[in-house]
Amino acid sequence: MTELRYNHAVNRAMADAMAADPTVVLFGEDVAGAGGVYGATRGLRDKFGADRVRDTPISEAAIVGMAVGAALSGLKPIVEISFIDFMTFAMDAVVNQAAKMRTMFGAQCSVPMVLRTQHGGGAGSGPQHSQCLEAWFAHVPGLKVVCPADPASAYGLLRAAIVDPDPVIVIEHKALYATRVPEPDSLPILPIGKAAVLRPGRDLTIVSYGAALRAVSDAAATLAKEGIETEILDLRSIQPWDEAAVLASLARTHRLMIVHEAVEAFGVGAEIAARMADIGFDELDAPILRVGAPFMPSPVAKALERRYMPNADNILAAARRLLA
Amino acid sequence: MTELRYNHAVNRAMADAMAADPTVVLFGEDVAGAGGVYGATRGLRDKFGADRVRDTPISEAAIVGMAVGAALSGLKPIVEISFIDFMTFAMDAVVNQAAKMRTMFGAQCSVPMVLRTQHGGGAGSGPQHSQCLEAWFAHVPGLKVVCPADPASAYGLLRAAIVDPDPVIVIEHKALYATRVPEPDSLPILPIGKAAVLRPGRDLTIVSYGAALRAVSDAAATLAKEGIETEILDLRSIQPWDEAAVLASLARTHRLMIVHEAVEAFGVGAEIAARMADIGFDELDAPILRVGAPFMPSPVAKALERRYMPNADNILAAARRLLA
Amino acid sequence: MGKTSDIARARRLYRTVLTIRRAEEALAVLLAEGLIPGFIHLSIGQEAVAAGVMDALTPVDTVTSTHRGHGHAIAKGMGLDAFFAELLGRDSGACRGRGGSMHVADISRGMLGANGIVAAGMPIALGSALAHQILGRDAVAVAIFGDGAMAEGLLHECLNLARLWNLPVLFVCENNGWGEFLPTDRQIVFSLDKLAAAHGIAHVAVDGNDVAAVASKAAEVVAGVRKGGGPAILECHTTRVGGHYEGDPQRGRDPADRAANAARDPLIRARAALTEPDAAKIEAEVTAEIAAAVAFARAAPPPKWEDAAASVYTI
Amino acid sequence: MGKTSDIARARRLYRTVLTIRRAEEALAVLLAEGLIPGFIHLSIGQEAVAAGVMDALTPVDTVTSTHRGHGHAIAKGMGLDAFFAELLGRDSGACRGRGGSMHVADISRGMLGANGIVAAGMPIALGSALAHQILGRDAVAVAIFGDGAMAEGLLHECLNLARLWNLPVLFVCENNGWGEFLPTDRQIVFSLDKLAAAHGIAHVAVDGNDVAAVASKAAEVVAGVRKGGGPAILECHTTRVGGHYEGDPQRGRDPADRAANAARDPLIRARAALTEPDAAKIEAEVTAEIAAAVAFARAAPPPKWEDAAASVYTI
Ligand SMILES: Cc1ncc(C[n+]2csc(CCOP(=O)(O)OP(=O)(O)O)c2C)c(N)n1
Ligand SMILES: Cc1ncc(C[n+]2csc(CCOP(=O)(O)OP(=O)(O)O)c2C)c(N)n1
Ligand SMILES: [Mg+2]
Ligand SMILES: [Mg+2]
Repeated sequence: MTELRYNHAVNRAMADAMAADPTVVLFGEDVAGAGGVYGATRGLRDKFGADRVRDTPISEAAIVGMAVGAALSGLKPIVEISFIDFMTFAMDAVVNQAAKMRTMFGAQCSVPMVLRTQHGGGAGSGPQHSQCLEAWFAHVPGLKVVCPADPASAYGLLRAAIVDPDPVIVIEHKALYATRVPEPDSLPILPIGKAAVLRPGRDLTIVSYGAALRAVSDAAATLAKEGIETEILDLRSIQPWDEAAVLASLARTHRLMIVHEAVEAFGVGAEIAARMADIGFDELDAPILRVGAPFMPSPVAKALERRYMPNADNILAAARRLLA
Repeated sequence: MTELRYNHAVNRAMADAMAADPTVVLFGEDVAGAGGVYGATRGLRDKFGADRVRDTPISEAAIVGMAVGAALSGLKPIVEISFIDFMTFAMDAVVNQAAKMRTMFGAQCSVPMVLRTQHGGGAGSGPQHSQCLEAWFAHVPGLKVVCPADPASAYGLLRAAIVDPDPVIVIEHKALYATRVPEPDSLPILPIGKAAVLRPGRDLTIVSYGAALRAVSDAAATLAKEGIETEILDLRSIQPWDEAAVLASLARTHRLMIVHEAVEAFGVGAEIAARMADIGFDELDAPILRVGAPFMPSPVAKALERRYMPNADNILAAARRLLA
Repeated sequence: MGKTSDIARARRLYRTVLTIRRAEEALAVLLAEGLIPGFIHLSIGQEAVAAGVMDALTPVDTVTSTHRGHGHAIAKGMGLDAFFAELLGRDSGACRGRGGSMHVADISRGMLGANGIVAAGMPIALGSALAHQILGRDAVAVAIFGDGAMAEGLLHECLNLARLWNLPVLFVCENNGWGEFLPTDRQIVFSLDKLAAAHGIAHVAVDGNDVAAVASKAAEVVAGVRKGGGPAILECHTTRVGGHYEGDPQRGRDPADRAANAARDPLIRARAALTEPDAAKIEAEVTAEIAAAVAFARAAPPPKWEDAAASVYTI
Repeated sequence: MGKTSDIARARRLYRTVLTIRRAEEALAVLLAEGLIPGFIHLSIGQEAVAAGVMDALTPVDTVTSTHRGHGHAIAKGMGLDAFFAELLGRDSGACRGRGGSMHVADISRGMLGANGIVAAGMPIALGSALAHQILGRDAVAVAIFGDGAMAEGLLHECLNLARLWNLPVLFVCENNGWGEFLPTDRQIVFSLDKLAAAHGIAHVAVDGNDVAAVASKAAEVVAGVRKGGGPAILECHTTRVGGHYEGDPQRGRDPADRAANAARDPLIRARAALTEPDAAKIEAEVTAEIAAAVAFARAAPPPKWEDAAASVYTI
C-alpha cells in the first residue's frame, strides 16, 4: 500500500503549485541544496531550477522582506523559515509590511506570499526551538494562518495558501513530518477558514489543531470506552477560524474544551473561548475549559517536556471537570 | 495648583530610580540629546551623565539584545523603543533571550531589564505607528507587561518595573503623555499584577487598561444617568493580570465587558474573557462581551480612525446588549 | 547628448524639484490648518535626489522609499491630486486615505511605497529586483534609504544578498547628516564607500543637491544595473533643511548648519540651468498645478467607514 | 615567556582541547543511546578556538556563544559533571536540565550561554561589555559567532555600536567554511577583514586549529581590548569535521573536504607540543575525568516537574 508522508505532502503541494504556475518561487535557508531541515523541499531545485528554488544566507529579516517585494512585483514567493522561533527576526516584514500593504495602500495591490514554517515541541529541541507562536500572527489583521494536522491537510492548505492572493502563514509541526496515512484517492485544495469534524460526538466538543490532535484523539478514545462521546474539531485554519463550525458543535454538545500545544495564556484558545462566551453563551451548560502549555518556557529535559505538553491525561482531567 | 503630567511622571520615575541605584542606566534612540520623541527622558543625561544615559544608533535588535547582556552583568538597563511597532525588529532579544534565560539557565540568573515603549492610536500616526501589540508579550512566559493609564500609574508601575528582577515591558500610550492630574501627595511604587477599581458599580463590570479607559469612563457616565452603575477596573498589569480582582467584580455585577484599543481578535480581552468563562462561569448572567479594534490595520484618515478606535458609542451599544 | 535634450532635461528636472518643493510647502500650510492627520516629514533641501534618480527610471522600474518619501512619490509619477488627497486622508487619495504621508504608494507606476519603518523598504526593493530578474523584465529596483538606516542590520543583509544573487537593484542613500534628531556622525562609524568596497559593490557619490549631477550619475549607474552588472550604491550628499518632522523645534541643531544648507539649495541650483523666461513659465505652471491639486484635495470627500474593512483581504 | 611557562601553557591547552574532544565523543555515544534530548552540534575540529581564546580570559571576563557551544562552556570553566548532567537533562545539570546542549551556561564563571539563535549572542556580549565599561570592571566580553552569522544584520549593528561606544568587546569568528548545510562562500560575499577595516576595528586572523597560535593571538588582542583600545575581531580559520548536527548525513559534502580537515586536526597539533609522557599523563587524567562525569550524569536524577514553574520569575 502506498502511503503519504506529511513532509512529502508539503513537498508535493509546492511541486504541483510550481508546475501549475511559473511565478511561484521558493527560497529560504538550505531549502535548495539540502532540501530543508525536515526534507520538505527536497528535489524541488532539481525539478524547477536554481532560479526558482534558492538557498539564502542566514538573513531572516531580509528574506521575508524580499518575499514581500517579490509578491508586489509579480511573483508568488514561498519562503521557508525553518523554525517559527526565528520569525522573531522577521516580524517587521510580516506584520508591518505584508499584512498591512493591501489596506494601507488602499487596495491597490495584494501581497500573494506564503511563509512556511514549523512549530512545536516533543523533540527535546529546547526553549528556543519548540515554541508555538501562531497567536501572534492571528492577532494581526491582514494575515491568514493555517496549521495542518495531517498529510492531506498539509497538501490542501498549502496549495490554498499559494493560490491565495494575500499573505498566508503556514505552520507545520516538527513532530508531524514523519507521520503517514494511506495515499488518498485525491488530494483536494482545502479552503482556508474551514474546520473539519474528525470525530462526531454528542457529549462534549473539543476544538484543537496541529499535533495536539493526537492527544485529543487518545483522550476521546478513553472517554468512548466510558460511553462518553467526544466531538473533535480540527480547526485547520487559525485565522480566519471557523466560528460557525465551532458554534454548531457547541450547539450539539453544550460543552466546550479547546486544546493546543501553545502556551495557554493569551493563546489561540483564548479567542475561541472568548467568542463562544459571547455568541455561544446560551448554548453553554458548563464552563469553557482550555488545555495548553503552562506559563513557562519549554524545558529540554524529557521528563519535563512530557509534562509540559498537553497530553491525554490533562485532557481527560479537563473532560471530567467539564462533564461533572 | 501644581500638576503632574504623564510624561513627567515617567521622567520622574526614571530620575528617582537612577538616583537611588547607580546601576540603573538608560539608552535608546534620541533619549539623551533630544529627550525622547515624547519628552519622557528629557534632562536625564544632564542629571546622570553621558555614561548612564545614551543615545543609540537606529539598531533596535542590537539595543534590546544589549540590554539583556547588560542585565546579566550587573546593570539595570532601561531601554526605550519609541514605538511598539518597532519592536518587530527586536523580538528575538525579548522573547528568545530575556524572557527565557532565567528558566533555561536553571534559575542561575535574573534579567532585570525594563523595556519602555508606547502604543496606540488617535493621533493619525497610521498603520505602522499606532499598533497595540501587548498581547504578543503577554503570551510569552518570562515577561511581565504593564500599561499605565494615568500619571500616578506611569510613575508607580515604572518604578516597580525597574526594581523588578525580571524583564518588564512598560507600554505607555502616545495619547496620554500630555494628560495631567493634580500633583498627588505621594507617588507610591505600585505592585505589578494588581488592578484598581476606578469606579465602583453593581450592574456591570468593564475591565480595561490604558487610554481606552477614557472612553469607558465616558460610557459609564452616560449609563449612570440612566441609573446603571458600571464598575470600572483598570487592569494596569497585563501579565500577570489581576484575575482575583476581575473575578471579585464579576461576582458583584454578574456581567462582564472587556474594552481595549488593541485589535479585538486574539487580543488581551480574549484571555480575560476565556478565563472568566472558566473560573467565573457560575457568576455569569450574560455573555461576556469585548470591545476592541476591528480586524483591519489602523487607517490614517481621521474619519476612519475615529470609528476604528473603541469609543463611548461602541461601549454603550455593548453595554445595552449586556444588560438586555 | 545634444543641446536640445540637455535643455529639455534641465527643464524637466527643475520642474520636478520645484513641484516637490511647492507641494511640501503647501503641506506645511495644510498641516498648520489641521487638515493632515498625524505627523509629516518634509524633504525640503533633498528634492534633487528624488528628481535626479527618478529621471533615470522607466515606469516599469520599481522604487521603495522611506518615511520622507513625498518627493520620491511625486518624482516617480504619482498624480498630484492623488498625492494631496492622500495626505489629507481623503477617499480619492492614492491609498484611499488609509496610508497618509508615510505610505504614499502608486503600484501601477512602480512606486512601492514610502515606509514608516526605517530600512524596511530595502528588502522589498530586493524582492522586486528578484522578480525583475526571474521574470526577465528589463527593469531595475531602487531602494532609497537615509544615512540613519545604515545602523539597521537590514541594510547589511540586503547588500550581501544583492551581491550574492547579482540582483538588479540600486541602493540610493540620501545622506543628509541626520538620523531623526541626532547627527549621523554620532550614530555611524563607517562610510558607505568602504562598506560597498567590502562587498564588491560599486559605489558612486554625488552632490545630492545638484540635480543635473544626480540625474547623470543615476543614469550611468542605473544603466550598469540594467545591463546585469549587479547591485550598485549611489550616495547622495544632501541637506535636510527642516527638522525631523514638520514642527520639530530642532533644539539640538546649530543655526550655522541651517545657514549652510540654505546656501546649497537644490532649487536655486536647478533654476540656474534655465533661462529666466523658461524658469518663470515652469513656475507659473507648477504653481497652478499645485493650487489645483490642493483645491481638489480640500474638496475631496473622506473615506467611508463602511468600505474600510473590505480592503483587508483581496476579494 | 620562560620555558617552564611555555610548557605549562602547552599542557594546559592540550588538556582543554582534549577534554572538549573526549567530552563530545562521549556525547555522540550518549546520543546514540537515546540519553540526550533533542539534537546536538559537535565542535570536533574546532576545539582549539575555544581552548585558545578562553586561555586569554579571567573568570570575570564574559563570553556569549553559539549553537555549537560545548567547547566554549568547558573551556570557560564549566564543571564536567554539570556539563554532562545538563546535556542529559538532569536536575544537577548546569541549567537544571532546562536548557540542554544549546543553552549550556555558567553565569558565575562568565559563560553567558550557548545560544540556539544564530547571532543572538553578539548583542548580549555587547551589553555585558557595556556593564564592564560603566561599572569600571577590569574585564572584557567575548562574542563568539560562526561565519554563517555574518549574514545576520545583528553582526553589523553590533560592530557599529561596539566601535561607536568603544566597548571592551572581542568578536571571535569561528570560520569553518560552513553555515548549517551550505558552504559559506555561497552565503557571504564579503570578508571579515574588509568589513572590520570599514568600521575601523582591528582584525586579526589566525589558524584556528593551532591552539598555541590562537592562545597567543587571543592574549595579544584581549590585552588591547582590556586596556581600553576598543573592540577587535579575531577570525579563527577552523574546520568542522562533522556535519551540522550529530547524525547529519552530510549529503552535499565533498569527501575530500573531510579528508583535508582530518589533516588539520587541532588535537594532533596540540599534542605535538608535548613530550610523550606528558601527553600520556594528561590523556589518562582526562579520560578518567570524562568517565567520572559521564557516570555522574548517567546516575543523576531527572528534574522534578513540581520545581519547574518556580523558576520562571525570580522569587
Ligand atoms: C525601525 C524604526 N526605528 C526608528 C524609527 C523612528 N525614526 C523615523 S525616521 C528616523 C531617522 C532615520 O534616519 P534617516 O533615514 O537618515 O532619516 P532622516 O532623519 O535623515 O530623514 C527614525 C529613528 C522608525 N521609524 N523605524
Ligand atoms: C536566527 C536563526 N536562523 C537559523 C538558524 C538555524 N541554524 C542553526 S546553526 C545555523 C548555521 C549557522 O552558521 P555558523 O554560525 O557558521 O555555524 P556552523 O554551521 O558553522 O556551526 C543555522 C542556519 C538558527 N538557529 N537561528
Ligand atoms: Mg538622514
Ligand atoms: Mg560556520
